[in-house]
Amino acid sequence: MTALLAITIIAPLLAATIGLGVRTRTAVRDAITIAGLAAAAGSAIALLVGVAQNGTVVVRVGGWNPELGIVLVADLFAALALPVALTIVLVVEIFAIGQRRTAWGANPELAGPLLGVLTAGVSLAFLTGDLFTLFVAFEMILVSSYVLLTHQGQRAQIRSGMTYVSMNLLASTLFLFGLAFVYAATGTVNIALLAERIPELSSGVRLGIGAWFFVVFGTKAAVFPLFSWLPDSYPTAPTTITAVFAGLLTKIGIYSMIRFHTLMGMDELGPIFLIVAGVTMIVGALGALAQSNVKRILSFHIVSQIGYMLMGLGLFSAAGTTGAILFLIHHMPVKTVLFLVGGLIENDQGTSSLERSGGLASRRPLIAALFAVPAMSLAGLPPFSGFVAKFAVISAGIEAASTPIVVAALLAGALTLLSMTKIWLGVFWGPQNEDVTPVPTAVGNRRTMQFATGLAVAGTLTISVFAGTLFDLSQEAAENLRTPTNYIEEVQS
Amino acid sequence: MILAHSPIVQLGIRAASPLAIMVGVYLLFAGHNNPGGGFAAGLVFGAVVTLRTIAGIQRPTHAIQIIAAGMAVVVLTAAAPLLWGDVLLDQKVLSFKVPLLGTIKTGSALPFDIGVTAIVVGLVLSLLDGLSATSLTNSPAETEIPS
Amino acid sequence: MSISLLASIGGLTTVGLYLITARSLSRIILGFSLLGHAAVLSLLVAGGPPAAAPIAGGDAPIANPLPQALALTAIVISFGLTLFLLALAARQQALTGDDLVEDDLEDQRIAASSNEEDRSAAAST
Amino acid sequence: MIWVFLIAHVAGVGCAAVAGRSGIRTALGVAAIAPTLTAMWAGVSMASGAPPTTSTFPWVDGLGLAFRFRTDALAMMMTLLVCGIGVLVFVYAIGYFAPNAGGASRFPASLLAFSTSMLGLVWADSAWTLFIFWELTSITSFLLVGHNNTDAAVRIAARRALMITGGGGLALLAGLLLLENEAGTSTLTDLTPVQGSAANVAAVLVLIGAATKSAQVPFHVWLPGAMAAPTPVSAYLHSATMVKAGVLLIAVTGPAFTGLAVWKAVGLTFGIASMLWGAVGALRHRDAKLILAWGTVSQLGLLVTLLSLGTAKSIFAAVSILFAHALFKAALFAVVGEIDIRTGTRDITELGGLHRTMPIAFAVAVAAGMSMAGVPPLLGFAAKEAAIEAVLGLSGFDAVVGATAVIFGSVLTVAYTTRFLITVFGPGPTTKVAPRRIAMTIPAVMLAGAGVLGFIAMGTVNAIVRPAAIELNPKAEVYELLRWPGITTGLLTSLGIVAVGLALGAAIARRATPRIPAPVGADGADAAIDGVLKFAPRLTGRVQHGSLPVYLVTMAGVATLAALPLALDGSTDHLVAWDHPLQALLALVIVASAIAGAFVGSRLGAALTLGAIGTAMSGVFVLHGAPDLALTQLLVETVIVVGFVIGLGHLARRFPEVENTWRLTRLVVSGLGGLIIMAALAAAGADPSGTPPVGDLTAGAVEVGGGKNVVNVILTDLRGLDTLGEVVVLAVVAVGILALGSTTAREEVQ
Repeated sequence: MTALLAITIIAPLLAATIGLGVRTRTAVRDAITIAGLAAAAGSAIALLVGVAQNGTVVVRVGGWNPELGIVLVADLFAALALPVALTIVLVVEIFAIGQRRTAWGANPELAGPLLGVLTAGVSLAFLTGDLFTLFVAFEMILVSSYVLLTHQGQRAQIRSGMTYVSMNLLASTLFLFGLAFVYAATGTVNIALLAERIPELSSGVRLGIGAWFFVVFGTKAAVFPLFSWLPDSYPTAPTTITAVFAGLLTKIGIYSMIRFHTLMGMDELGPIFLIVAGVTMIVGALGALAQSNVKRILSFHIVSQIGYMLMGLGLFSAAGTTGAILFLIHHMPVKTVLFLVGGLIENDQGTSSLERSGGLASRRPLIAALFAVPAMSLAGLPPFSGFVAKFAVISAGIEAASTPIVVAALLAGALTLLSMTKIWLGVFWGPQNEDVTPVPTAVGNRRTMQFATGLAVAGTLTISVFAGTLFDLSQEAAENLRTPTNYIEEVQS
Repeated sequence: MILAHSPIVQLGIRAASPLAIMVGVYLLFAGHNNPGGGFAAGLVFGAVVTLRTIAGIQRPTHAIQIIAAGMAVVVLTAAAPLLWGDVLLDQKVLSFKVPLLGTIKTGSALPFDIGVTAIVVGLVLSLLDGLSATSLTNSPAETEIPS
Repeated sequence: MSISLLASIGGLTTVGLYLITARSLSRIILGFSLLGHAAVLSLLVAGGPPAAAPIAGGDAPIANPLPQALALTAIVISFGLTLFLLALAARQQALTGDDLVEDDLEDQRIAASSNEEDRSAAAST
Repeated sequence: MIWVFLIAHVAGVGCAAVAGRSGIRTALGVAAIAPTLTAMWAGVSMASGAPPTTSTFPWVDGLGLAFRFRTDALAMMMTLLVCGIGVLVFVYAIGYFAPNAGGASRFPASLLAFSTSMLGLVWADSAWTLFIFWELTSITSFLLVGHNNTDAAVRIAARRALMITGGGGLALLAGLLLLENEAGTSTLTDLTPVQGSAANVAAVLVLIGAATKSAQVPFHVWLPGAMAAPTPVSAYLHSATMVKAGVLLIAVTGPAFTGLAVWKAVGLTFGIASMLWGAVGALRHRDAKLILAWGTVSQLGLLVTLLSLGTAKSIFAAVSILFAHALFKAALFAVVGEIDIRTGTRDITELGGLHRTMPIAFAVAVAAGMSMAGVPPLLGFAAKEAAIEAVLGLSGFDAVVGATAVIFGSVLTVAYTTRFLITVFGPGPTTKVAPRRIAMTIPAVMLAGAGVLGFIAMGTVNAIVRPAAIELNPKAEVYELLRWPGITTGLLTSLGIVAVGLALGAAIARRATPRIPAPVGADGADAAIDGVLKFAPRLTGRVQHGSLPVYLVTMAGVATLAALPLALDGSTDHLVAWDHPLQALLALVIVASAIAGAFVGSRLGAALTLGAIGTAMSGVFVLHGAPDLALTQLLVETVIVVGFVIGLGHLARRFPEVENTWRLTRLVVSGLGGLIIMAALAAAGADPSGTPPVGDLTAGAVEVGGGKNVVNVILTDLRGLDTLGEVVVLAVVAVGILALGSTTAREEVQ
């Protein structure tokens, strides 16, 4: 079991290393990248099975006790999120192999290795039981995302890259300050020890630390008013890169928040979380409505949906946390698929602008179907996973009698539906725009890309079908997080 | 640039290089017991490379290969204990005698540090290459694009 | 805790924040360097008062080595990111001949379109 | 059994999509198979009196989400309608569409998908099962309404329908959640009366949900627009099935809510307003299809009124009318569709004399229209008679409001029916007609014939309707539909209604309808949607303005706020001026250099201040007992300064002059940020709740790590994972720098 944790980090890293070495030999590089990612994903699935049956797995890296060294902790929460995230990267890598070259054509050989590093960072972020290692994992993820976003050197990418890098760099600096606060106040950066020591602090220090990390993780998660980097940067990158970003990056932020703020017992911050959650979901959804480009609409929806996860967390109840976890699991693949479909649309008609597209449903019914399923899921329509997730969060809100946030959630749901309709009417219905001669933005094997997208859609459907099991697991994970003594004991034993 | 292709400067740098490299090697090996370590060593090597590049003695090439090699060493050192069933990054301490340096007690920390050094050197090389340091050393007449 | 160090942290942070909100990318890089210094100093300060260097075997009590290790990692990472920002600035300069941060065009288009509507609405009433 | 038929339906959707390759008619034929089988099963099991069954398929147990179905009398009656009429509509569509019509894969599959959703809805025994299929009917009907989506008006109509029913779905979601909380169950047949303020909110939300689906005023505005759909869709969705979903919802949640005053008040308001306004709409319009659509609004209003009254008899009447309405309204739509196809118009001012040229259609229209108007000898008469009896049997306020509204509404119904029949089929310029399409005629005849047959075989109808009503209210068992009620007040009232209505209808029919009435409400709904679409960029333009400095200032400001509780909690006992006098000096150098760096105008100067700060930092590190940090800091600083010089060497010596209108804001935010960081750090360290294990670290480093430099052992061993991550970051940075550089180099070559 313990080796599985290591493999999820080491395998993609090793694949990235070898991939970097052989980067010009396409077939070898792709094979190695796929193998590394598949090994990681496979281990993550095995880990989930193991953790679900036998409970938390703790690895003391280098054999040091938690007081001195770093521990990796695969509790149920981590074990749930990890396979979903890693499978997504694997699927996107398949799509990327199909999409051989983008219109700009620069440096496609770097994408695979960089994805490998990003994946290793994601695994580390999910598994680490150490706040400083979380910082390092964030940096691994971020730096690969910086390079992925900008390495083709287009003007729009550099412009958005500067926004993206600068905001995240400031957030990283704030993270370091936060670590200094935490270390000054408790003398440790181990999460389990922190869960023990932070509640003993005076309330001002405790809540200040909580609020500070809310800002740090909130920037990564793109909550209001710290989300501005996201809609500016995501649409400028090539499809495959945006798809991974969309699926994973913000979710790491929200994941860290769920872990940190529940384990540290920051319940008093609940009202602030809920206000931010409400504004985030509404502003994000309105932002989506304002856009006229598929990728930008989808980018703003990430923001909006983060609001739901934050709402689940902000309720600080067992049901709410469960909802947040379930929403997280559902949202990762759905968002990725939507961006992949966005890529298919773009490839087909040479643009993802609504004004310049139309009539795709009759011309490419497969793309329409591939879009419809995740879109309905995103809008929270039954019987898809998005419905279950939203249902869980809203019913937790009703249980907690938090009327304003429930109303906001319902309103945001309506706005989401409207903007999905906007895409549908603009891209799939209506007359085909005759002026536009499709200039594919990417060259490659359409079948491979469609296969990967189809695979991802099937994945989201699987999540819908097994929503019951996932809910039960999420519930157990939430209960674990809400009783920190379990976590503390497991790490220290 | 002032330094560019000046024979005296080149000579000076050529002469100083081995010395600086020895300092780097010392830092690398001493790091476990005294201030130093792989990162500092890498930066010292990097400084040598920088000077040599700016002086036009060498070109900053093979950055990616060096980085890939460094990463391979680091990752494999970290992962090796998994092969014999230990946890990630588990240490193996060895001690052996080396002429000149005396008894060296070291372990898997050493290859790990060597990998770090390689990556840092690679980074400096890529900085010189990517920011086209070489173009600074050329005289303006050579780089000027005819308009 | 030493007020001198706290003041250095405060000063570095203030100037750092001021610089990163500038338009010139070289200023922004400078700002992030200063912020990085401030963060590293914070980690060090958080670890306790000065003492002898943490080399085992001496008699004097040694300084807390952990924040030093953390600070070292932080220095290295912010070093790397500063270099990357430099490369971005160089690329921006190759593209535009300058290193000024540009505003997002699509955002401005949307803001402008809604302003236009306001104006036309005002004109029609 | 339920599962067999549901799966058959789902499989049918796939088969129909595939069969679309051989033309739309084949696909429609394939799609009709599953409904045929299901209708037959429903008929047989009702005839054989099979006992009701339930069937559950778990989904998300933790949330109470499950697929729970039941086959009680109400469900079976609805099955008969959904599948029976469904089959006829598929046949009708075979005639309606040209053999080479587009969307051959899309339309039949979507129609069957809708039928499947509707079936799930009527079988649902759990509020959540009902809700799931409820939403599915919204989606599938969106696809059907938007069938001819190259037309912009169609797209707008489809969007309007989806947004209104989808919005209602959200209200329903909240309402059902509250209901489940209050009632303690989501099983519909187990619902017991609920009380309290949450129950009242739930009641209103459920009614809003029902009103959006069943096109109740003011949510009715999507229904006339939905007539943009092909006529088979209108005949099926907008008369017989989907719009009945709301009515069904009110019926099945009634047992929980009937005791609440607000339920009755809101329900009656919706019902009566819709009944009357719908009838007025039907009298105003001149598009035959729209007349029927508005008539549907009116009829649904009647149903909601009767259900809201909540007596056993009114519920019985509602169920009866629901049954009769499905038959006659589908028949009328079928006729209008046939007229549309054969004459090329649906405008009643252009139509006339069709009784000669389209005799069968005329017969169907008369039979169905009379049923709608409640004229004997037709099923509609018996059902309407039950309604009149029900409202006349009320007492008090209910009686006044209920009876007046229902009677008045019925008069208007007779009137618009009369107007419809006279203007379309009566005297006038004889419209040219195309040949008959037999596939369209047969279903129409069968639907109208069912109304006649229902009157003759009243026993059979009673056997279907009565048990269904009993499911909703056990007291309904004393009632039945009568062919001849005897000379009662009810009958006399009915006769009076018919007489007045005929006269009114005939009078209005003679008046010309010169202009097309404005679509009151629909444009309002669209304006609301457009308003949101316009507001969105306005708000977004403010929030997401695309300027990095503003984003960063915002972020710094938010962080400052976040640290406030920390900073306010400070104690100063543990503070000393300096640990070493040199420290103070170095601090001074650092701060002074930093400030100089902020204001120096030349790039080289800025780089030099950076170097000075780095050196001073090294000094601080040395004082602090951190030689490793000092060494690293110096080396790093060198590389960065070199990088600065070579990277930005091409730039002008001085920073560009940039318009700087908000320097003060920046200064204030930065200053506060710096202060708060200081204060927060001081506060955090004031009273630590734990101590760092310095001794253990040292011992561990020497004994296990095998090194004396504890920091180095930590980096390579204890926290080797961090170092691993750190060097990976460096490697990626290097890759990124190379990639950016090579892009520039390539461009220069070009």
